This record gives sequence, C-alpha cells and structure tokens, in this order.
Amino acid sequence: MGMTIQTMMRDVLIALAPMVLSAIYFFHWYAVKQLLTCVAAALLAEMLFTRMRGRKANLGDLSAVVTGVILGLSLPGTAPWYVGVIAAAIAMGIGKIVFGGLGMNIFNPAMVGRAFVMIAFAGSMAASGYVASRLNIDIMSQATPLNAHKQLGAVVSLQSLFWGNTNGSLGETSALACLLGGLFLCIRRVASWEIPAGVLLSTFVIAGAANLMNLSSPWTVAHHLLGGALLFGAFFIATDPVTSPLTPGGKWIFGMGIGALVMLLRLFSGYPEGVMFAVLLMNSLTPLINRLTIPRPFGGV
Amino acid sequence: MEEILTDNTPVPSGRIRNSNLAQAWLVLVLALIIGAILAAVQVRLSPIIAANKLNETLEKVPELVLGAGSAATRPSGLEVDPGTVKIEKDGPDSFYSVFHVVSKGAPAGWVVKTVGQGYGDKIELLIGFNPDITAITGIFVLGQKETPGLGANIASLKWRQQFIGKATARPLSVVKGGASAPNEIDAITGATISSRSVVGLVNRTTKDLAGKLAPEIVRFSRQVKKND
Amino acid sequence: MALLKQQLSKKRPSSAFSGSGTFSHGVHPPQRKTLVSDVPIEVVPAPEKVILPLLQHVGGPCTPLVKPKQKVAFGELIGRGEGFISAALHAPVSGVVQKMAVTTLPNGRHLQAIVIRTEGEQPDAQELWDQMFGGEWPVKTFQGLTPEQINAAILSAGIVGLGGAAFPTHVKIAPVGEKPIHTLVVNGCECEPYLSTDYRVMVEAAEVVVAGAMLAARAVGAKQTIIGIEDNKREAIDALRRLAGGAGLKVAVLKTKYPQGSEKHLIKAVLNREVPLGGLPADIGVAISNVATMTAVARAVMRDIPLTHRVISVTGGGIMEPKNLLVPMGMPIGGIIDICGGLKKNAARMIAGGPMMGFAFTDLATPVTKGTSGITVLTHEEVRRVDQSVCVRCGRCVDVCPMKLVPTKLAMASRYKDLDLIRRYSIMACFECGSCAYVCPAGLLLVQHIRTGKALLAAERNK
Amino acid sequence: MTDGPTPTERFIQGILPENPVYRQLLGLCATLAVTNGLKPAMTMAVAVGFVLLSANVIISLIRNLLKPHLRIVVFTLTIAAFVTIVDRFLGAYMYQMSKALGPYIPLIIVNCIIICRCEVCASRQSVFTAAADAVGQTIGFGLALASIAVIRELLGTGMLAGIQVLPAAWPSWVIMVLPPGAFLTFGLLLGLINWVDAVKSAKQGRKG
Amino acid sequence: MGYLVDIFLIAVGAALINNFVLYYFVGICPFIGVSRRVDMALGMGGAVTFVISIAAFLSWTLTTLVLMPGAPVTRWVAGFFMSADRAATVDLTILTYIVYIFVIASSVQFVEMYVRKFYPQLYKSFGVFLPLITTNCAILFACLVIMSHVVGVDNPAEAWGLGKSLVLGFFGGVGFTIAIVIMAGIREDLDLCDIPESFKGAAITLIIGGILAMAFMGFTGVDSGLRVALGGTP
Amino acid sequence: MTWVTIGLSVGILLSMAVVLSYVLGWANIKFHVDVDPRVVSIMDALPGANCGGCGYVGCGEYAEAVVLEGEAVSKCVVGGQNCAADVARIMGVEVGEALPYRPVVHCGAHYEDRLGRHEYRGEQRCSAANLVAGVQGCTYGCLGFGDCVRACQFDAIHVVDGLATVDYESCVGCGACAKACPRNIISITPFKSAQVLAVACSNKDRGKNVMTVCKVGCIGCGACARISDLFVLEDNLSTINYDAYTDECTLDVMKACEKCPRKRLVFVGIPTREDLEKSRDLKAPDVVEPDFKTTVDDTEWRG
Repeated sequence: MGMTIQTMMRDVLIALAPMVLSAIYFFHWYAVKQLLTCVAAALLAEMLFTRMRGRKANLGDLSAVVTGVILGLSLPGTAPWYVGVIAAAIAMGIGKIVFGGLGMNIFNPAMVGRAFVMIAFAGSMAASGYVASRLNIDIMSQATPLNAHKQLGAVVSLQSLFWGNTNGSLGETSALACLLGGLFLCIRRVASWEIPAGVLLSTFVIAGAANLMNLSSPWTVAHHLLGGALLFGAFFIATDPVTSPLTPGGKWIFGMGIGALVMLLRLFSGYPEGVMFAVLLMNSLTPLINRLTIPRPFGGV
Repeated sequence: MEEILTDNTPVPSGRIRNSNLAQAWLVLVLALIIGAILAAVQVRLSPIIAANKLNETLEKVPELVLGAGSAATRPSGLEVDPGTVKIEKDGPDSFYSVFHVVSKGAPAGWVVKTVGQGYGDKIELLIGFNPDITAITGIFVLGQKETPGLGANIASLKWRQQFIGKATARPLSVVKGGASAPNEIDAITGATISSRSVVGLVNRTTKDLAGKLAPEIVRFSRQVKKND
Repeated sequence: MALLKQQLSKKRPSSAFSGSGTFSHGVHPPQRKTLVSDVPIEVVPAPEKVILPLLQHVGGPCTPLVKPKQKVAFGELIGRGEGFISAALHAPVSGVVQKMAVTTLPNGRHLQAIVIRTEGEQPDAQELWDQMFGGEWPVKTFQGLTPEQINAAILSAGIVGLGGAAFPTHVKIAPVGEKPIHTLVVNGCECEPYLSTDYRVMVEAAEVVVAGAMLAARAVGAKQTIIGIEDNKREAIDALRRLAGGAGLKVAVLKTKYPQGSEKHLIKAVLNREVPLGGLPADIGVAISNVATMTAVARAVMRDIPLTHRVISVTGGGIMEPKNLLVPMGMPIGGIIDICGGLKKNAARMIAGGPMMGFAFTDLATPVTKGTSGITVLTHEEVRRVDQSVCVRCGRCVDVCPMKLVPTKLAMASRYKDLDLIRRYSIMACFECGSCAYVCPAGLLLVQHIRTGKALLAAERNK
Repeated sequence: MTDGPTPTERFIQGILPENPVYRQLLGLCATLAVTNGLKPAMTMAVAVGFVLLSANVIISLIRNLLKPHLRIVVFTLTIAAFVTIVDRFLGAYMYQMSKALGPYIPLIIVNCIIICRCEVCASRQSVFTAAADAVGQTIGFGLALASIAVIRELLGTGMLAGIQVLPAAWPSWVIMVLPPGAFLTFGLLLGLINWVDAVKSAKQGRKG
Repeated sequence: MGYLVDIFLIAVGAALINNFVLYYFVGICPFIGVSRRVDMALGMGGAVTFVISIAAFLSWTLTTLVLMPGAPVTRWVAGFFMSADRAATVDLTILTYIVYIFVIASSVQFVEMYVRKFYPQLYKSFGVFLPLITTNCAILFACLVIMSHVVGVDNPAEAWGLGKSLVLGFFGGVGFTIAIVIMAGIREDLDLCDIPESFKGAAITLIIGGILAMAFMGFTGVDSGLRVALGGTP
Repeated sequence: MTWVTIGLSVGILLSMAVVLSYVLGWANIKFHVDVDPRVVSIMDALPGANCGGCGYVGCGEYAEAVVLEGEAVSKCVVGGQNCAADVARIMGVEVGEALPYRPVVHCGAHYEDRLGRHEYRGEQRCSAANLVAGVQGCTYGCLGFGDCVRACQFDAIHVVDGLATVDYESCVGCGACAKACPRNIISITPFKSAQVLAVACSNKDRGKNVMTVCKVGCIGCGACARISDLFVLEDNLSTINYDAYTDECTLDVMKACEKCPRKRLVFVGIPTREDLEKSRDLKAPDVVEPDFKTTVDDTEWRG
C-alpha cells in the first residue's frame, strides 16, 4: 500500500492546492500573507509546545503544516497578523499538544484555533473583517455571502459562489476548488467519502425543507450547498480522520449531524456561518458515536 | 445533607418522635435565632434595596427627558411619577413601567422601561419620549449581557445618542455603515443583531405606546421623588 | 477502486457454488509466490536428529511412549494423544531416543520434546515419495469403508490440520457430530504470500487430494464437497478440474484476496454463509479442511501411513535457492535452510509460516512441526518497516478487517489495559490475520497489541 | 482524636499548600463565574471570606453541642443565614455589584469550601484556630480568584479593575471574559501549577 | 401559541444556548468529578434532571404561595394580625435561600430512601447519585432563576407559572446531562491518550470544557432566530 | 409589621424543621435498609459533603467501597487527615494488625547474565514481549521492559540494567507491580523484618537448560534443601517456606546461602546500615533504559 502518515498529509496538502491557488488569485497578497503567517506560527507552536513537554517535535509528518494551511484558509485574508498567530498557537497548544499530540486530539485543532479567534476578535473576524480587496468581487465588499444574506437579505449569484469571486474566508469562496480538492482526497481515500456525503445530504434535505417552508428565501438549496464554508468544511475539516468516527456507519451519522447543525445555525443562530461550530460540536460527540456504532463482527449477532 | 434530621442508627420505634425532636433541639434553636435575625435584616434593608432599584431608573430620568447636560445640573422642580400601563393586544397584554416627568408643573415627557430579547440575554431599556410621544428624547441601557466588546457597545453613549430626536412616526431601521435617512440607525460594527434587538425593542414600545400614553390611563403607584 | 472490484466480482456467474467467490474487506498484499511456485517438491533425506515437541497441535499434549535409549522404527507410534482434542505422534525416522529436551516453538510455546538420533536404515527419497504421493489412488475401491473406520484411521495416524492452525483432524472429520454436516469445504486457497506448499501438492498430487477429500466427505457424511482455490493458481485449478468431474466434487474458483484461506471467510465465499461468532463451521453444517490434510487422510486410510512428513515451502528473498520440500517432522530448521543453499547476506528475518500470520523465530534449532507450512526468510527490503508513529484514526484497519472489528480501538484498549473496552469491541473474534497491521499508515503493531489484549483477558478470566 | 494543626499552620496551609481552588478543587462555580473582572472576583472573595469566617466561628463555638448526624444540617443553616445577610447587604450598599454577581452570591451556600472548612477545622478546633483557618482559606481563595481574574480581565479588556492598563491599541480578546475563557484560563493555570510542582519535586528528589 | 413558543424557547435555552454547565458554570463539581464513565454520567444526569425538576416544582410552589410579597398563605396568616392591605406587603423573600436548600435536600433524601427500599435496582443505577447532588449548585441555581422570574417582575404577565418553571428545571437538567455525557464520552477516549502528566484529570477536563463552551457559543442567538421563525417578535 | 415579619420567619423555619424531622424520621424507620454497620460509622466519620472528590458518587458510595472493596481510607479530600484517621480506626478494628507485605522480584539476571537474547523491535512492553519467542532465552525471567514500573504509582520500582528492582523505601506494598508482571515473577511476600530472604530466580527448567539461558539462574541442584528445611525444591526451583521463616536466620540457612552455587538466595528489603557502609564508596550503577530494540514478531510486514 505504501501509505504512511506522511504521504496522507502530503495528499491533503495537494488537495488543498486548488484552494490556496484560488485564494491567491482572488485575494492576492492578503492570502499569501495570511497563509504564511498561519503555517509559520503553527510550525513554531508545534515545536515550542512539544519541546515544553520534553519531547522532540516531529515536523516531518507535515501534520502541523496541514493544520496551518487549513487554519489560514479558514480565516479572512484581511484579518490582522496576530489573529493568525494566536489562532495557530491555540490550535496547536489547546487543540493538539495538550491532548498528547498527533492522533490524540478530540477536536479539530484548526477549528479550535479558529473558534477561539472568532469569538475573541469578533470585530476583525465578523463581516467587517472582510475588507474589500480591490478585486472583481461580486456585490458586497464588506460581507461574506452568508452575512449579506442574513443581515441584509442580499443574494449572491450562484456563478460567483461556484467560481469563487465573492468575499469570504480565503479557502471557502470557490466551490469549484473545494470540489476538486475534496474529490481528490476521497479518491485517494485519505478522506472518507461518507462524511462529505452525509454533510451534503443532510444540508440538502434541511435546506430544501427550509426553502419549502420559506424560512431562508431568497437563498435556495443551491446557495446553501455552494455558499459559505460548507464544501470546504465537508471535505477538509469534517474529514480529519483523528476527530471523526472510525466506522462507516459512524461517519454517516457524523456527516449528517454536521449538516443538520450547520443548517440549524445558519437559519437561526446569531452567527452567519455554522460550519466551525457544527464541526466542533460533532467532534465532541465522536466518542459517543464511536461507542454507539461498534460494528457487528463477522458472524456476530 | 443526606442525613438531614435523621439518625442512621436504629432507634426503638416507640421513642422515635421524642428522640427526633430532642436530637434536633440545636437545629430548632438555631432556626429560631436565624429566623429572627434574618427577618430583622429584611425589615432593615429591604427599603434600601427597593430604593436602589428605583433610583437606578430615576437617576436617569432627567438625562433621558431633558438631555444629557441636565444630569449634571440637576434641574429643580422635577417631579417623577412612576406607574404602570397595560396595553391590550391580540396576544397577552403588555405591561410597561412608565414614569411621568413633570418639570416646573408642566409635563416634560415620559420615560418607559422595556425589556426584550437581545443577542445573548434579555436587554433592559429606558426610553425617553417627549410629552406627546412624537419623538424619542433618549435611551439608556439598564441591563444587558451582550458580547463584551461587540454587542455590549449598545450601552455606549456614542451609539445611544443616535436615538435622540428621532421621530416616532416611522419605525426606525438598522443599516450598516452610514445612516442617511432620518429614521435610520447605524449598526454597531460586528453586532448587527444586538443593534437590531435594541431598535426593534424601541419600535415595539413606540408602537404600543404611541397615542396611548396619557396621565389619565396610567396607574400611578405613588409620587416618589421630587428633585429639588 | 477496491469497492468497484468488489462490485464486479459479485456479478461473477457462480453456477458451481452458491457463494459470491469472495468476502468483504481484506487486503491484497503482493503475492511473491513465483519464487517457489514452479519448483517441484523435493524429498529431504533423514537428518541427523529430529526434535519432536509433544504438542504440535491445538489441544492437550501427547504422552511419550518411549524412553531414552530405546530404539524406534520409522513410523512407530511414540506419543499417544491424551483426551479428545489431541493427536498421536509417530517417529519420522528410525533411530534411538535421546533424553527429553525442552524446545521453544516459534509461537513462543515452551515444550517438552522427544529427541531421536537417526540410526539404521532409512527409506530413500524415491521410496518415500512413492509411499506418500506416488502410485494409484483409486477411491472407488474404498467405498465399503464406514465413516467410523475412516475416522479411526485418521485418529491413529495422528493427523492434524496442515494449514497452520494444527487442529486435530479426527475431531473435525468426526463421523457423527452433534450437528449434521451437509458440505465439506476443502481449503486450497493458500492466501499467505510467498507460500506455495498447498499449490505444489495440488499440482503434483491432485489425485491424492481428491481421494482424501472423498474419504473425508464420506466420513462426515457430506452431500457435497467443494474445493476452494484462489484464481491465481491456474495449474492447480486445471489439475483438480480434470479429476473433479469423475469424483463428484466441485471446484470453486475464488478471488485472490487475503485472508481468503481463513475458514470463516472461505465458507462465506463458497457458500455465502456466516459462521456465528464464537461458533464452529459445524454449527452451520460445514466441515472444512486443508488440501494437504486431505493427502494425509488419503495416506492414512488407504495406505495406513501415519503423519510423519509434510511439505513445506522454503522461500523468501533471503534464501539462496527457494524450494518446496517434503521434510520429516522435527527436523531442525537450520538443516533445511542448509539444503536450500543457506541464507543470503541481506536476510533480515526468518518466519515460520507466511509473512502475514507466521511467527518470527531466531533459533535455527527450532524444529519443523505439523503446523509449519513454510519458512519465509525476508530481506531488509522486503521487511520495509514503517517507523511506528501514532494512530490518526484513519479507519483503514476498520476498512480491511475481515472480521469487521475495530483493530485500532482493540490495540489501544489493550495497550492501556482497558478490559471493558476490549470486551466491548469483541477482541476474541480477531484471528490475527494481520490485515490491519499491513495497511496501517502509522506502522502500528496492531496484531501484537491485540495479542497482548487477548492475553490480558485470559489472565483476567483465570483469576 | 489527634490534635489538629495550630492556628498558624492552618493559616499558612490555606494560602498555598492547601489552596482551596488549585489544590482541593473546591468552589469552582464561583471561581469560573466571577473572574471576568478583578472587582467582582475580589467582591466574591470578600463575601466568601465573610461567610466562611462567621460560619467557622459560630460552628467552632457550638462544636461541643453538635450531634454527628446533624452537623451538616447545622452547618448549612448557619451558612445559608450568613449568605442571605451578605446578599442583602450587597443589594443595599453595592447595588451594581450585586446585580453583576447575580445568583452567584446565593450560590455561596453550596460552595464546598465553606462546608469543607466547617467540617475539617471548625467543628474540631478552637475558635481562634477556626478563625485563622478561615482567614487563610479566604486569602488562598482570593489569590486564586485574583490570578484568574487578572489574566482574564487583562487579556479580555486590556483593563485591570476597570482601569485601562494596556495600550488602547490592545486588541481585546473578548473570549477571555466569556465562559470559554474561564474554562481555558483555569484549566491552563491548573496544568501550569501542577507542572511547576512536578518540576520542583523532581529537583528536590534529585537533591535528596 | 405564544405560550408554547415561550415554553419551547425556555427549553432550548436551558438545554443548549445557556447550558447550565458551559454557560453558567453551575454543576462544575460533578461535571469534573463524575464524568469518567459514560454510564456514570448518564446516571448522574438522570438524577440531576429528576432532582432539578422536583426542586423547580417546590421552589415555584413555595415562592408563590408563601414567600413572595402578597403570597396567599402569608397574606392569610398575616391577616390575623394586621389589615389586609398591609398583610399583602409582608415580604418573606429573605427566607428563600434557606427554605430552598432545606426543602430540596430533605425531599431528595426522602426520595432516595424510598427508592433504596423499594427499587434497589433503580437505586444502583441512579439513586446513588441523589445525595451527591442535593448540594449541587445547579439545583439551587435553577431555583434562583425561577425565583427571579416570579418575584419582583414588573410585568405580571411575564411572571412565570408552574409550567415554565418546570420546563426550565427539566431542560436545565437535560442540558447538564448533555454536557456531562459528552464530557464522559471524551474522557473515556482520553484514557487512551498521552496527556501530559500535569494536565491529567481536572485540568484537561476544564480545557475540554472550554472548547465545548466555545462550540456551544455557536448556539447563541438561536432563540431569537427561532422566535422570529415561529412568528414572534424578536 | 416588623414583628409580624419576624414572627412569620421564625414560624416558617421552625415548622419546616419540625415537619421535616418527623417526615424523614418516619421515612428512615419505614424505609430502613440493613447495611454493614461499618458503612454507617464511616458515613458518620466522613464529612457528608458529597462533593465527589474521592471519585465516588458520594460519601455513601465511598464508605461502601472502603468496607466492601478495600478502597484506601485516605481518599476524602474534604475530610483530610483527621477523617482518614477516623476511617482507618473504624476499619482497623476489623482488619487487625497486619504484616507488611512487599514485592519480591524472583529474578536476579541483569542484561549481561541473560543468554539467548535477540533484537526485539516490537511493542516495548513486557506484556507484548512475553507473547513472542526469542526475546531472550529464559522464558521465566524478567523481561526488563518495565510494565511494573508503569504500574507503580509510588515510583518504587525501576528497571536497573534490565532487571526490575524494588526501591523498598518508597514501596507501600500495594501489589500493582505483581499484577502487572506478565510473567508473574513478582510475589508479594510477608516481610517479617526489614530484610527478607528470597530466591531470586523463577526458572523451573532443568539445570542444564537453565545454564543455556542464564548465567545466574537457579539450577535446582537442591543444595539448599539438603542443608536446611526452610528450602524446598519444587519443579527444579528452590523455594522458601515463608510460614517457617523467621527473621532470626539460623546458621544452616546462612550456610545454605553460602553453598548455593549460583548465589540465588539473597536478602532483599531495606538495606541495613552495614550494607550502606559497605557500599558507600562504590559507584552507583548507571540506570540503563531498556534499549534492546527489535524483533521478532511484529506481524506487520510490507512487501
């Protein structure tokens, strides 16, 4: 098979490339700066914290780089430098090392870091964080599509959501890039296809129901599927193997749960976007899901 | 606590009642003493607490009705009559605590206390109106638990001042960045929901009370405070 | 991709047998069988001495019937099986019994052993071959035998499963079980990489295999007999197909996948039935045995020859001349390796059995036993070792586990001695096929952990 | 029953060696809830201190009258009474603070620190020892609250006790004054203190 | 309709949005102490939910009937000594804390003894937790919340009835159960993790609590959102 | 007004106390469940705060655990030492005076004494290595991967040069190491004095076989058993009859120790002052971490 942790992580990085490229294309040096900050901070933090535990840091497994890139892609490009640094430090320290390092963490480190800065620096992370980056970005210069919808009832065209010329966090704007990278991951079997499938399925069902009940017009099902961090989250964040269930059944439950929570938060919560919270909440349920979905052994009852 | 007033060692059942009470004599004595002390505390302190509660509102009244500067100068001859008003609606009736402000014998305006759901928890507002409820003379946030640094800014003077002088004829609306129309209020950066909660609360109160607030229909409890 | 393949394989027309020809999960390790698959079986002359552990099978050890300095003849009974699940032991050479010794088998068992120093006349190679595999094997002439007679012959010949597990065959091929047996499945899968023991036997002695299978089927009263062979063993399939029609047994061609040779998975592939957890094939009316065992049965019943020799593959990149050998039991492995030209310089590890389920050993004095199906000597390149890192819960082990367990949980629970967890994830269902460790990207020694966990559980139970 | 520790020992033990928060993990509700600012934290510490001192003294005075199985009832009765007094007192004289602390003042009744000290010390030792113990524990509790509150308020608002300390450009970490900040700060501090302890004892071990 | 919406939102609020443990920090002691095994956590959660419901009932009843100003029982008794007007103002709220804690503790003990005697099996799985939580902050906290919605409410229409009080209590308990069961699930997994020595136990539990609290913050505002969606005013 | 309030307050509290005491007193009799009297007295001794700090669900459960499961008496954080002393007193009456039990490692072979060792690269734990052949020749002796070290909460057992060695000064005799040892070579032995005689080997093979795997193991020659009745040869291994053992070693015992060709009869325990004097000038041996990596069998294999 020849698959090692390192090659898995390398595959993830390859899969992230489309998003990195689209981010650089749309956000220019904002993206470069944010990504570099996050990756550097993540590596540094990993090294520092493992050293504090009196162990040798193993940066070669690339897991810290992956966390850094995912974190960078999930932040707005215009967020100040300290946001990336603090997020990376929290991600590595509280999200990972304190649980014992790679493979032990309960929560997705990148999302722990992002949630922390999201709540801590709501000012620079919320709508106004997405400053116009002098670009050919559709409609709103100061709002992500979801923000625009939630607060002003504005709708971004589906084409923009698909290609990615909207505002938003670096990696999430282009649905196309997410799909490309995500499918690569699933085909390489680095990510389990059950999880994104579950997420998309339950989002589709609930968004459809919401549409029918007129809860979220003028956003349609397609907007919900393509908009925001849904695809990015479904393919790259939810599929983090460490923090998702082990068995196929568990992965379905996990994915569906994320989709349902995302829609609950999108429709009703004060936050425009719910992927991050949904992932964290389902992460916390993963041990229980694992417990409930112990597979029936071959020949067992 | 699990052993409250009981004895785990078996006691001959005939004597249980006596034994229980006898054993608990210390508790009974303590109950006696503590009951008395607490009642005394209550009698002594409850008026002060009630006054605190009322003062919290009353202190703001001059500022809300007469403008910010007046708080410092303490205009004389200001009378505040607290009362409640009941607004009958389709659903459950609404009650408002209102304060009728009379300055030098002439009605100077109203202050209304209102509570509504904010982003985090309930928001408690005081809204000042002119005597015929055609304009807002000020608002004050009595209590809120919005996000510090964001939603909590609804309590900031700068943001509240936007409300002063707004006419009540049209409902206010929240915009992001650069209010232009007379009935528009700027949202607080990053806290649109909190801003909208406050504005919604103001709108609801205005709609409920506009035209209905006259000294005749308010049940005044008593005349409390005379500033002199 | 694997999924797609599985789908395709399900569509395979399966008129010959009711199963789908495969099972779900499992892995595809490189086979590397060509090293020895075309090398004809060679007969090994009697070595200087043989070491015969008293326990070469599942169950209780046998009682030695000989004393030091006693002379024994080739094929003489030297150990009697005690109890129901046990097997007799016969001298594979003529010679003089030495002092009892203690020997350690590759699986870690520490055993008393009878040592025989070879002395006197020994049958020569051709003679041995003719006795064991040569000549005619006319099944029809033995139609008159009762199941009891067949079973008695098996019992006295001390036959145990030669596939590796070494379960006494007379117990499996019992004429009157509690449950009626409708099918005998003969296991010719040999899914372990490298090994070609069974393959060579099927190619060179198909007649013996068929004869043994018919006798065994008769003994258990099976209505049908099916030989399951993986589809990478074309010659064996052809050889058996030629004979199968006449004898009335079916050849089931199965997908090449590890561990196809596991009893439960073979039954699943051939009959589409699942053996209940903790149960035996007999519970669903199936008896199952290995092809090499079948030859031993045929010999025992038709020629009254006890189990004294077996075929093993000596293979792997670390062996000078890989060979298939017919060796006497108890022969020290060092001697066998010498026959094969010795070890190459880059030999890294010796394994008794195949690389997936075999046991590594270090002592060249370790004897061949009834359960030794081969000796694999791997080179450093072949043992490409991934440094152990940590589990990232990728779930690959869950995807391949043929028993549908959660190996990583079992391993972690064993490591941290969490007995509740071990039980909850049914550790006892694991038969240590090694598929999980094979795919683990973190290079974890999952099987070893699980084995530790089983030991823990056993210790707990004994308390 | 053996002689208990002396007043001085009691006093010193409460501050660090037997710190109620970091060592005994008692009274965590209050610790987490009121430490979003130094002021409420200190008010809480004083309130707890008052109740603890009063309860300890009273219990110590009547310790010879206590029936074993009724002692918890007596403790609770006494504590609840003093808590009520504190609550009303704050309402009357520190109205804003009382509003800010909300239900956490009455929750002092079920604060394990107090019942624990009554049990361990007051019901067995003299009034003076009990009082010293109460003061020591209060200081320990106050220090613990202050350590958490300082971090949370400083990072969260750039202020200390309501006074701007860090430069105005400081980007307030709002999360620190919110519930997650309480958990994280306390968790990290607790880990840090355990770590320092471990390092220290390892050093001592090497010397000894 | 409006009442049902209120009830629904109180339930959602108590269970998720303003989770007792993760938002109000009450019940931290068992959250840290009894969250090592899922079955233990479930027992604890069930017991808390049960006790908190009893407490909600008792505290509402006692407050409304006896303790608050103008409560019928007090007014009737005081009426023997003074005029009816003044009797209506007799205020015994100062006794609330003492009365709550004692009545809850003893009723719980009564239930515990009852269960222990007549349902030993139930006692094994759930009764053993009862004594532990009589002094749990969560219970008293629920009583205080209920009290704050009963006593001193400006608008009599907004004062809570028994229904809302019970819903708050029950779903507060459910929220506690959710939090502690999640924590127990995670901690069972942590047994297989290589946590730094000094963070083992309470410290890591608190940090996980912090991350959970962050995750639960995502629910903020869901109640207003739901209220709008259900047709109420924000 | 004032007096009415005071009167009502007192009245309510009093009536509450009276009613509750009656109801609960009645319930206590009515719903009485028989429990071990020691549980009741321990409950009384415990603070009753039910804080859960001991890890049990409440004081009641902890009390039961102390009585029924032999849980340690010092688990109550709230009650502290006084409480522990009380509980110990309650339990102590029943338990009576007990001998101190301490672990003895029945193996005396350090790395250099063991023969037939091979590179082992599997899981570095005894429990795993024990399931694998060829780690070392002796299948009875200490493996040196330190499962016992990990099991010990008191830092009282260490692997010194491949051999588990008890630090008797830190040891409390909890027996965790003996439970952890997969080869069962740690026994919990009654220590009738600070030092006790023990057989530092557990190999039951015949002498010849022992010699092929170990330089120091007991060869079952029986010399000790011939000299003193204290020793019995069982399965080729000398064992000590501890029932007959007293701290006053008779002359023949000392002689047996002298006679043992492999010097396997050794005293273990807290060193005496003379021993310390003797070893004062000796250089302490370096603590060697188990570093022999290897293995045999990590079934894991890659082609």
